Amino acid sequence: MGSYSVFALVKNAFSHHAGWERAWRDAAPKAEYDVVIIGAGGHGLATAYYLAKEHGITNVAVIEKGWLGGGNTGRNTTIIRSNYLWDESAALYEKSLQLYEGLSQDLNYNIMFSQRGVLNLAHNLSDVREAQRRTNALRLNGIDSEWLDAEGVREFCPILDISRTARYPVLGGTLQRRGGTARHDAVAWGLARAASARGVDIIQNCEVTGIRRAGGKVVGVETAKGFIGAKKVGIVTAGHSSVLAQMAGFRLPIESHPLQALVSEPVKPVIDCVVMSNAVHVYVSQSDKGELVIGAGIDTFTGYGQRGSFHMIEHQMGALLELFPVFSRLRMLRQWGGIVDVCPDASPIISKTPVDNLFINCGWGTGGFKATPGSGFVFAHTIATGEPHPLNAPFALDRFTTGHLIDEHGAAAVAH
Amino acid sequence: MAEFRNSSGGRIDRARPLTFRFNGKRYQGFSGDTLASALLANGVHLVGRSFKYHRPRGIVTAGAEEPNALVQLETGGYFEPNLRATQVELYDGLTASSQNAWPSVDFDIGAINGFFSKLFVAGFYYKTFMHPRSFWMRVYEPIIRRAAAGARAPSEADPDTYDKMHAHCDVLVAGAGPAGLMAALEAAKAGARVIVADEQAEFGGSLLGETSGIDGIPAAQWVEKMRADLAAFPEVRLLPRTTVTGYYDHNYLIMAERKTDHLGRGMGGVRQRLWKVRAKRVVLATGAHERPLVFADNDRPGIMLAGAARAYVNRYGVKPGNTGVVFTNNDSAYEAAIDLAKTGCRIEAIIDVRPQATGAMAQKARAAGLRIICGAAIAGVEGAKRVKAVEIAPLSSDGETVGGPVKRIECDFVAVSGGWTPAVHLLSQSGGKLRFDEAKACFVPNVSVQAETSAGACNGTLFLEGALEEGAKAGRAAVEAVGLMPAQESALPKVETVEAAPIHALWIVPGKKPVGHGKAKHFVDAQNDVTAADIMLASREGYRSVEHLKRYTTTGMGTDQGKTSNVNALAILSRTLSSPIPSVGTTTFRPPYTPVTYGTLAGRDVGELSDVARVTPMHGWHVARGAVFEDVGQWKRPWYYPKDGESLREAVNRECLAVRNGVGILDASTLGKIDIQGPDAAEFLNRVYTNAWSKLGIGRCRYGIMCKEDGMVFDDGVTTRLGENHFLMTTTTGNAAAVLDRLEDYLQTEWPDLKVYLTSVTEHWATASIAGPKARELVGELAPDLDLSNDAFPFMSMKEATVAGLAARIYRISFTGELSYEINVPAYQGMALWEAIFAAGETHGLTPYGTETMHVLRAEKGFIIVGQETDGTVTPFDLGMDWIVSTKKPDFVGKRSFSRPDTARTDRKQLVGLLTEDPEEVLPEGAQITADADGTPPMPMLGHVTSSYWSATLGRSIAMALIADGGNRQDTTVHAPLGVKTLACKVVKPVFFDSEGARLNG
Amino acid sequence: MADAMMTADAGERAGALSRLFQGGEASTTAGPLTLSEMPVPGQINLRGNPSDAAFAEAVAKVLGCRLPVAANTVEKGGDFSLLWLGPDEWLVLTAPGAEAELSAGLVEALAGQHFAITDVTGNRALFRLSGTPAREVLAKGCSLDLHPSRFATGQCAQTLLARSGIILSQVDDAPSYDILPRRSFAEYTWRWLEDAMAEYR
Amino acid sequence: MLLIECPWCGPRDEIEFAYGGEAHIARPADPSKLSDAEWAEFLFFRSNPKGAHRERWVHAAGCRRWFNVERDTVSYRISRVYTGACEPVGEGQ
Repeated sequence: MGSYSVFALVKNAFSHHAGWERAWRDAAPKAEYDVVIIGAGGHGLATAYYLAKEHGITNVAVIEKGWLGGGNTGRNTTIIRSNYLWDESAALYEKSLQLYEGLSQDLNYNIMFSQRGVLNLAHNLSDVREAQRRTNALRLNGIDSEWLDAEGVREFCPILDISRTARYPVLGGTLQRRGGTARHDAVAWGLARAASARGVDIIQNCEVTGIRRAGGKVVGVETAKGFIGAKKVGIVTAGHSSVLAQMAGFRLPIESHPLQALVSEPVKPVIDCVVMSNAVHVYVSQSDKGELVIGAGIDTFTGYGQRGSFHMIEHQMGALLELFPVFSRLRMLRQWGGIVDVCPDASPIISKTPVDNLFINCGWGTGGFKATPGSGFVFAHTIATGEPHPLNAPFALDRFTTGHLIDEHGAAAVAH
Repeated sequence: MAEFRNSSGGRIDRARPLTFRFNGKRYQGFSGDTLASALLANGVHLVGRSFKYHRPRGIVTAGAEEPNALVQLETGGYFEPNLRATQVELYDGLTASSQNAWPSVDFDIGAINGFFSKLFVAGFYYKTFMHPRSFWMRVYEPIIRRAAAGARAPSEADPDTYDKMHAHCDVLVAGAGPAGLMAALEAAKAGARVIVADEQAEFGGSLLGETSGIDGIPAAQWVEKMRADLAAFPEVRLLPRTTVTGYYDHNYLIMAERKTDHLGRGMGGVRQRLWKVRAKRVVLATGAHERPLVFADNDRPGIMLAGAARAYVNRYGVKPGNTGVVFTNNDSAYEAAIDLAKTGCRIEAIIDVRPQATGAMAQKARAAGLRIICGAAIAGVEGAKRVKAVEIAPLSSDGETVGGPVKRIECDFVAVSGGWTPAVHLLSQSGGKLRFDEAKACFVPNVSVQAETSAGACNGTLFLEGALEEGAKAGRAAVEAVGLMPAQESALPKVETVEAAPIHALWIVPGKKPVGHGKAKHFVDAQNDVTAADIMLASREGYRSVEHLKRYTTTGMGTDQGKTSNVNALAILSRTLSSPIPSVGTTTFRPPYTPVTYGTLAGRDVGELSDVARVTPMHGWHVARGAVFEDVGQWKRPWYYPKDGESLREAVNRECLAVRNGVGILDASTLGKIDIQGPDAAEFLNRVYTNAWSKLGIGRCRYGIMCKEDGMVFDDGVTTRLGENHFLMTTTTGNAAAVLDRLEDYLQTEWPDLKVYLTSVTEHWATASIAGPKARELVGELAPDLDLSNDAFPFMSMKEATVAGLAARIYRISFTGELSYEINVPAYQGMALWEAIFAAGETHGLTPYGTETMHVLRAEKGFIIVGQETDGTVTPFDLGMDWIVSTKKPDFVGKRSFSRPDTARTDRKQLVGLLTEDPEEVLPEGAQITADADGTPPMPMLGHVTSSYWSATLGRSIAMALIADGGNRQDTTVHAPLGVKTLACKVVKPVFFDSEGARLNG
Repeated sequence: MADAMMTADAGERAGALSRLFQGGEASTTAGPLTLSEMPVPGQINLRGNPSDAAFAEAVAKVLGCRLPVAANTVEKGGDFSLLWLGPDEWLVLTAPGAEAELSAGLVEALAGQHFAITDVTGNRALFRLSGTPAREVLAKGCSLDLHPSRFATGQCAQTLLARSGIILSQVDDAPSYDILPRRSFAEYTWRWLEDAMAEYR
Repeated sequence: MLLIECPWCGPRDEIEFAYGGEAHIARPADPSKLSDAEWAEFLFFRSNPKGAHRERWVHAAGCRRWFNVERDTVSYRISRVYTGACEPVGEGQ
């Protein structure tokens, strides 16, 4: 595979760009693989990539119902941060953030990871208390996080309205400077390209219709392109996790909800960080193209329709203008929805399952994108060794039975 | 009169001239103009620069689909970017400027990018800017960000107001062109409630630029007659300047109405209105968009769509130029050519890619004296800021190459048609499915999912007669579907129909060099500078799903969302992959159809109305007393009452001491209150609280904790038995609604056999909580008839009495640890009570205190606050409140969860008291606690400080914390590493003051 | 002196907007529209099983009108309005001050049955919005279909007006509507209505 | 914005309602008899089907009654609204 660089770009310009190779091979399914990953979203592709890179397992297929990166990977608001409250979460997301920091170079694909800082606003005394708690916990976990008072918030993001007369005035905020955004599609494409280069087969337009088991063990998957044998299978199908689990004969503590997002028409740089507010319920950043990328909470009902209800958008816009009155004359260009798996404790499941050699990675709720490389890294370990990596051991399915939940809900009304 | 304005014709009002400024220059237009038509009338074609290469760009369309002519309007608070000049109605004094050009649109430094265009191919940024790593954030990205996007962002607050309106109808007709008007009239005649919305200032759609007649009268007159007929029906609502922009589930549609934009800025009133429509049936009559042909340098100013050129000359009386060439693959451009020639443009030739032109339209054109060159194409364009000439060459029979003699034709405009794309956006948003119609070379509606019908051009019916017929049919079908009787069928309006020759799809028009070679560019998405070569490159690299293609090349992702480019892009992909268009797929359209301002979406949910601010009946008093308020959920609660410039701490110290040593008063009206009645009321409480309720005496109060089924604390409060079958429950302020919802859920769905009724009385009662050693004295004065002795009125009991002349309930309960009476009167007497208490309290030094003082006082007593000591992961046992969990009751909500392995652990995080070794140091709330004094991260943590205050009463700091195995750490030392310093603390029981409770019992 | 100040006037009932209007009349107009806060009516929440004849009869006897069992309807008794709130819940609106006696009457008549009578006079404020565009003003924040064929005089609903829950009832064909927000939401609801009315000035 | 037919008040916009998750998960009569795994099933595990779903809604801004809705989780179409706490699953599909 040719390496990407400015030199390659110049060289190809002279041959009318006819020389560029396929970013990833279009593979036809083999009869059997050591590992089949169901779902070519960011997490699935990362799992395949790290299986190959870290564990030397390259006889791997990633099977995708539609086009790779077309689920939540291509629909999220691209926020990356690791400022989670509980030790278990912080460690997992921090691993991911660290992998992101070198991912463009590792993949030789510019994912445009932009560490412009993530600011979480506090609007009432309870928010402030919570923010302080989180900042202290992160600091002692060795993760960057700082508390800014209202003036500090204004300095960091001058167009925020911090006036005391606002309905919910900004009392301060926590800032993770290493947080930011990345180009979501590029993460999927870069992982696909790098995994493919290491021998992983990526099979698109191939829906899995069944999970074949024998003697309590998984032996392969039924697909639109026929049966594909597998020694091990990993399910990484955010949104559809329950559907796949049902194929394998078990249930999950998950509900699938619509999550909506929208972008504005592009404008010149106006906000140079990610701003999130749980209390007024909105988060916003500006893409490299200039669009304001805006999201909020999930729709309350379950749904696989990739559509939510319009009142969510209305509320979100009220909240946005409460924080940024100058955005009033900007316009919504496009809105869309994804399907998010929500766990009762707003933490993911990266786990063995009741079926031997079948593994599942799901339940990321609204916050999976930021975990993409970390999730793939630990899931690859879990599949390769049959046992969880220390980072994902707390995120096993049995926590719902023991009661050892990792409840990020209390910590964030909107968990991202 | 401007140079390119005809002296007659069109729908503009020549008696009403308007002046406007564009890029600093003054121009004149007329009422009825758009900014685009007025610019063209003045010969201004160069209006902007393109996104990536900064190529000069002109006006391409006459409507919502415009990819190029984006402008910034006005200044200051009225500044607005990214407006399409083709949709901006001209008003006097309008000021607009080009985007993405510096220093000017005429001389734009950014055009230097054009020299590097060979590097700036699709996705180039994914392949570079990676080294050195630190340069991405410091160098590359800032450059990319600054270069991206043409428009400035607004920098001032918006002075305008916005409105929303709900509407309900039997039939919503989207689009008031020929099909829409027919549908609306049929629906109206049947007596239906009808809404007709159209994005333009006038109804008529395509008919506004039509020269032929309907029913023997000019089309525009027919439109006016239809409009007037419709307006006469009382149940018909006509909404011009209203774009149906979103189609959601359950036939819920969003419309954006522009109310004053056409009048100028600063008009007052409502600027824009969002309509939220629930329609029983929808008729989509949204028309079609013409698409360009993809030929070499097809983006030069002066090159526009044929239908647009026709609209400018017919509707606005504006010639797009003096000398033109028409380039087409279908018949519709012939009509444009005829009309342009008729109104004073010289049409040098109609270049038709089809091998022959023998159809009726061609004959009509020939009859009008027009020259037709068949089987040919434009192979090259001269001119950068304005087209100067085109080069015409014969097309090979397969359409893949041009060859033979090149003919140069000088011209100052080119009218192009690549066929029509039905505007299926709303259908697609509704979930409807499309199919590709090979004969018409476009996607047409195929399957409806919601209650809608497409009619006319948006249904692929691209001729007037058919549109009228389909519209009428759709209107009749719609009323039938809602159970109304359609009116008697009447004859369809008569129109002249010229049979059209078939379109010849030619998705890439070959140039002199292969696509992607040489300097010429075949633009597909003009706004995002995506060329045919980019699409071919993406396909070569494996970005072959339509979505990959869009995302990799950004085609169709601009402010126009690819209205004129999506089908061309898809077709070029299909051609590159050698697979038919239907198997390559189509993209789904997402709302909105055209962009909607955030102001409109927020409506009046801004400023003080951005959320409810709930206030108590005594709120005015608190405001007058200078209280600082705390937001608790939606409530405004007095936080503290600073006196003479006191700080928070000074005020709270004073308030605390006043309560401990004298008497204070708190407005406690915000607590949730639920009236519980019925023979099973006590049993119900037994099931929802962790403790037992059956034996509570009438008139007595008891504290209770409520868990969720997972065993975690959900809420707490005091409940009083008012009668054998009658209780009053109080809840926390923030949880009042959630508790009632949960209780109703249990009653209605789990235990419907229980005879219990719940009624919220939160708002009925105003509550004044009087606390302190002098409370009895003060209450005694206010309620002289009440025996306040401990025996007659003990702690945790309730009495009804007259207080200050008002019938009141008095609860002797305490959250401060002091002798305390909570006096409740109906809300409408709350202020009267409060003022009476103060009148009497003056001599007792009565001090109002806020929530902060309440928090300090309760912390001194070790009382918890749900949501502060708890966070959804804390059981009553964790709080050290084993005593409140009944071991005798067989079941209650949450009980089962206590015995789960993790929940039953004895080393869970448990509530403790903390005393800093240095009594002057107040731990910050949220500080983490460690076993080790060495605070070098990373380090294991035991838990965190939940509450922490300076206690004026004790003259030192106090804190509560949840720490692992807290119960076994009594009297040990733990540490709070704060970064700048580490504070050592002793673990104590979480009670700091009057642990025997002598005062509240006293 | 002290005694006089200590004793509030039990008969006087403060409106929910007394803070905003400082003792003046809470009323505003915009063109053909009038919005006023009405004197706080007596409010009794009534719960019981309407299919139990004994319950329905006892209520009818005390109130002098039928219990409305059709959803979203209002029955008028002498001085009372009886609003349907749910399948087993009603709101009785009485003349100011008449609620105590009426409650007592109901409690007495229903003795021995399973019911709930709760004085909720303080729970809600009562606004009246009147004038031709009133329907349109409400439509700005209320998603109910208020077309006369769907919602007419004599009908009521519990619904939302912008961000406030309300009880809405049409009282005449002017049209006039009674709007009852929870008391702590009254200032918000009032301000919202004033803002929504502004364009008719 | 879904349009939900409250069995008591009639059709109302979704914002008047609150969602209550999967229907027909009765609280066990005697939780103490359940194993930890069974209790976890009750607390947390859901079928979360893609397609027909029986779910609970409450008319929070209206009559405050809980009821059940059968809704397709893909098309969001509501096929049935009914009251009753424990209608057996499988009926009416």
